[in-house]
Amino acid sequence: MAIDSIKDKAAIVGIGVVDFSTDIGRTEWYTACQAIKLAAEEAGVNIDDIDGMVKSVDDGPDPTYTGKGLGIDNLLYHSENHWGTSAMMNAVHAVAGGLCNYCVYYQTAHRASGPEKCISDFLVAREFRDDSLDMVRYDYFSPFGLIGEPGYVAMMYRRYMHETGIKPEQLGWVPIVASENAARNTNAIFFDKSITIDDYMQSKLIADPIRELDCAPKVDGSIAIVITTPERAKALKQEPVIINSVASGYALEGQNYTSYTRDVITDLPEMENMAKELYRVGGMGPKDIKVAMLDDTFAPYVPMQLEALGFCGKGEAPAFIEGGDKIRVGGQLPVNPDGGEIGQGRFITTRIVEAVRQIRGTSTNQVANTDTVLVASGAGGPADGMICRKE
Amino acid sequence: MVKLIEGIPIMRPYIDLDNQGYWDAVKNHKLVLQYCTKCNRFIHPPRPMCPTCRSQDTMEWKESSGKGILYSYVMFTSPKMAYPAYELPYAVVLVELEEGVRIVTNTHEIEPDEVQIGLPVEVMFEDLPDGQTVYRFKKREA
Amino acid sequence: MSVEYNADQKIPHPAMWGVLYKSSTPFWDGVKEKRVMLQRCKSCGYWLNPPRPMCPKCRSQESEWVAAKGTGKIYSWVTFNESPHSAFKTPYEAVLVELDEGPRIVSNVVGINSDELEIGMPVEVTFEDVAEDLTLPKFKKVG
Amino acid sequence: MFDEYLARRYRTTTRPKKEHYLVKDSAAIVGIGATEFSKDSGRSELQMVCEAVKAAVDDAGLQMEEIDGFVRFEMDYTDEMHICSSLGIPKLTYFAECGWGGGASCSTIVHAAAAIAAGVAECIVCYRGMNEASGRRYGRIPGTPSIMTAPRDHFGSILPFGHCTPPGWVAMFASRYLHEFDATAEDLAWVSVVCREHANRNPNAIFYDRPLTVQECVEARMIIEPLRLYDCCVDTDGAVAIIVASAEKAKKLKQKPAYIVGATQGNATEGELMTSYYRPVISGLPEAWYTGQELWRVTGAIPSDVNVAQFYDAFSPLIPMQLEEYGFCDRGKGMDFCRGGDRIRLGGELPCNTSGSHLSEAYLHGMNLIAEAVRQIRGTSTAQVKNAELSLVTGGLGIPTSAILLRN
Repeated sequence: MAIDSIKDKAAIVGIGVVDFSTDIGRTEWYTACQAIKLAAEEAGVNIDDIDGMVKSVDDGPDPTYTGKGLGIDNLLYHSENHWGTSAMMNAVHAVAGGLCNYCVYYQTAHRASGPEKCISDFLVAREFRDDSLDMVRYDYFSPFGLIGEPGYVAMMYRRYMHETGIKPEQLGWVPIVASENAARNTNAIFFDKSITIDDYMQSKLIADPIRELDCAPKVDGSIAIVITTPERAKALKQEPVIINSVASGYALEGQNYTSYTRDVITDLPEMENMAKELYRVGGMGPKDIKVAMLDDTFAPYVPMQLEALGFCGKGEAPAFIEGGDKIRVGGQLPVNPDGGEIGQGRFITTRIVEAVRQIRGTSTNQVANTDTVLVASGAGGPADGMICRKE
Repeated sequence: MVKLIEGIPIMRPYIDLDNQGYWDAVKNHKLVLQYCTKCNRFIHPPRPMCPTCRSQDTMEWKESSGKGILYSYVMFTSPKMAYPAYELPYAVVLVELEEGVRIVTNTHEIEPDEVQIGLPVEVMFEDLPDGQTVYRFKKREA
Repeated sequence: MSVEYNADQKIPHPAMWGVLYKSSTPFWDGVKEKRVMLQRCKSCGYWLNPPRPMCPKCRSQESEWVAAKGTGKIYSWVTFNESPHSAFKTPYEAVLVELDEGPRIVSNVVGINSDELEIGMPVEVTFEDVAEDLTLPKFKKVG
Repeated sequence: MFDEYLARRYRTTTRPKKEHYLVKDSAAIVGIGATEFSKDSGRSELQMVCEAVKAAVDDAGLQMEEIDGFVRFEMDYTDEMHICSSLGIPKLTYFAECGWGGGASCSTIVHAAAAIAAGVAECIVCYRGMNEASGRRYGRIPGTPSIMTAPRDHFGSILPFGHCTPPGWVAMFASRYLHEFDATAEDLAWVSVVCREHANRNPNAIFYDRPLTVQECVEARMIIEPLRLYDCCVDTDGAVAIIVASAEKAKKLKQKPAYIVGATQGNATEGELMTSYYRPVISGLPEAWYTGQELWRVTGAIPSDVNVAQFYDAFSPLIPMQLEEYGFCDRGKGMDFCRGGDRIRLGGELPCNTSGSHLSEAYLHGMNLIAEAVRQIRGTSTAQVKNAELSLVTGGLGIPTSAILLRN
């Protein structure tokens, strides 16, 4: 009875975006409810008909609490995934497999103003973790001051510079193009004009060789996405965005941002495995992709993803991004026309929202005739991605 | 009936923007409940959206009569499962207020064998030495 | 350069929650005795780095801890100009050292200027008592 | 208020069509593995999980390299990335995690079966490992080494009253249940006694060699009124791994497959972590009712078709409550169903918890119940139900829950 493939079995029918801010002045619970309401209204779905909810573990209140605000009874599917946007995959399985009708994927994170914005001095002990390697790893890093993601990524990027010869003058084009794109996007609050290569070179080396401009800034936001089957989508308000394929990938000896024990630490094998699966399921290849929404939480991952996802050959990425012409709107492969996370702040689901807008043709930085968009997340750890297309 | 053991702090409520009004009132010895003016309905615990009409701006804080009946209770008798700041035994009770919502609380001057489902109770407040205010429920005439 | 610490701040301790994790205890016990201990699969000799309860190659659960020679090469490094933790004075370097036995470990350098650092530079271990209850294996130039 | 509860909003008309439910029969449980169950394992949770996965892979007759997916408990401290690094699993195409403690037990199977039905993976491991007896009880309170990891809003509004542990949270609605249906401690004792009878046949059970009588139950130490010692599950160190594979693959493997007929989740409004006290009626488990309704709808089975059931029993009152919610008896009749034990013991109308379950075998957050349900299908249980065709397992209660129905 099983289906052979999840190809084209689900569609995105609504998006709800609460305006980004560096101090949103509300609780995450509040903005989670707000975003889901916006998404349901946009889609033309009655909130009572929502019967599935998925989210990332770290971002926002869980489905039960969110459902309590929304007054949603009888949720038939709920799931919390850890890595990137891999919750999307569960949403697709749930609607394609007949486990629920309308699944909402929501992400709520107030990273700029602080998610723990507790007014009282609530007494709470730190959670005790058992012997997982994850923690053992930090035991091995923290005493030496290797603390925080920019540092973890910098260790890998130093080696990447050494092995590929990529120069800061080349990598700088990732944040430059991000700033250009963000300047056109009103919800991208970090840039009102494009930066120059000089600005980039003068950006502070916070964890040398990682610069401040290589990192996505913290932001407060809340996004919800409604997913259902293409058949049900027909009766709804928006033009559906078909999910052609969705996949996740893992590779041996993986650790989040710190897979230092692999033979080679400067590629993204998780992303390569994910891409193989993504293209296989969807029956597409890198050449079919019109716009790429790549994980730019840290800039060095952009050239690495271009190679891992097959958009250029091994070792060609530094030249591919240099000057920015190939990755701009109008170029060979426009990357993150919304400004990405560098332009909008650290918020993974922005990529899905922009993918939807590009396909609907409603982006603030529209790429002409976009019919297929690839979304990738989880660079530097377990990866996931999807390809969506016009109906 | 709840007696505190000196030196062990009791846990404080987690207060955020969604429930601040509730706890601010407690500080002033008032029990307030979230109320949706559109649906004319009390809501508890406090939340950022009315689960019936789904508006986020129709809610206000309305003072409760503070009267209710004991709906269920838990008697803590074993140190293994109890919070160490309270002398054993202590009761945690679920009170159904006249407004139709229930709240979790402790009892005040009710003997353990008097703690029974259906007991009429009303709210009282106590300021603790550590500066926080808690609400508890005592017996009342039915 | 070497890492300098702010004296009034506590350096992150490997026993993050007050106890060491079972799998990394032999490593830190070894450090106290000024040795770099590595975990190796007893049946196939594969290095289990970071430590783990089973060999991913042959799936044996029998492992042994052996002392490394303590020499290796710089594999990569990071210079922190903005401190992620109050105990560390900036700038300082965290390095990834590839030991001659093969495994890579994160550490700091002692007496090597940041402009001298380069990938492939040979280094050897030295032990520094950074706090009353904490000794760290760090690396200096060979010779 | 009672009427509102009975008129719960479950509406079959707005659910996906039954024939769209692709999970049905497309996957099977092909391997089960566990460590020993003890009070002090002497090793890390990660190590125990690795042992359990290895045992399950061997049990199924698979190669480790064939594993391509993992589903974990959100509450589990070991993550799939590090298990793979230890086990040498080169590549995964699926990973997911399920929240809400024991409510996740059958959720893991829901996720695995859906992923397999969708064709993204072929062999998925679901696991749980915990040093619950010797290590970090998550039921402990702040100030002691560990805390309950609960969503903070709810946490903050009940803890100041000293209401801080799962037995207490459950006692609040359990005492309401016993009050509303006039049940006595003796009635409740039969649940624990029958589970113990089953454990006494199971050499892997922690209480294998310790018989229990009703008298001992009612005289046992009061933990939190109305829960006495034997009404609470047994704290355990251990790990369990379950392997779900596609039905096609299952045919080629070593064991008789336990086909997944249905796997569903349920979640009701006004829910909290075991403190859903604000609903009109709290003496029931609406999540379980929803889960059951959906399970019967998608599988086409009815309660009387079930030959053997493993009900999640962190506390004994949850069994009579579930008998009602899953439709094995009318509301308020769950206690009658259990009284005397004849209907729920081996040989009875619905043999329940045949391994001794959480109350007497081990408390592994429901995963040991799934293993037992599989053994019943294979015919290898120590309390084997003759010709068991349909085997039911349920997930943790008082929280969003889940259930699966397995068939021969």
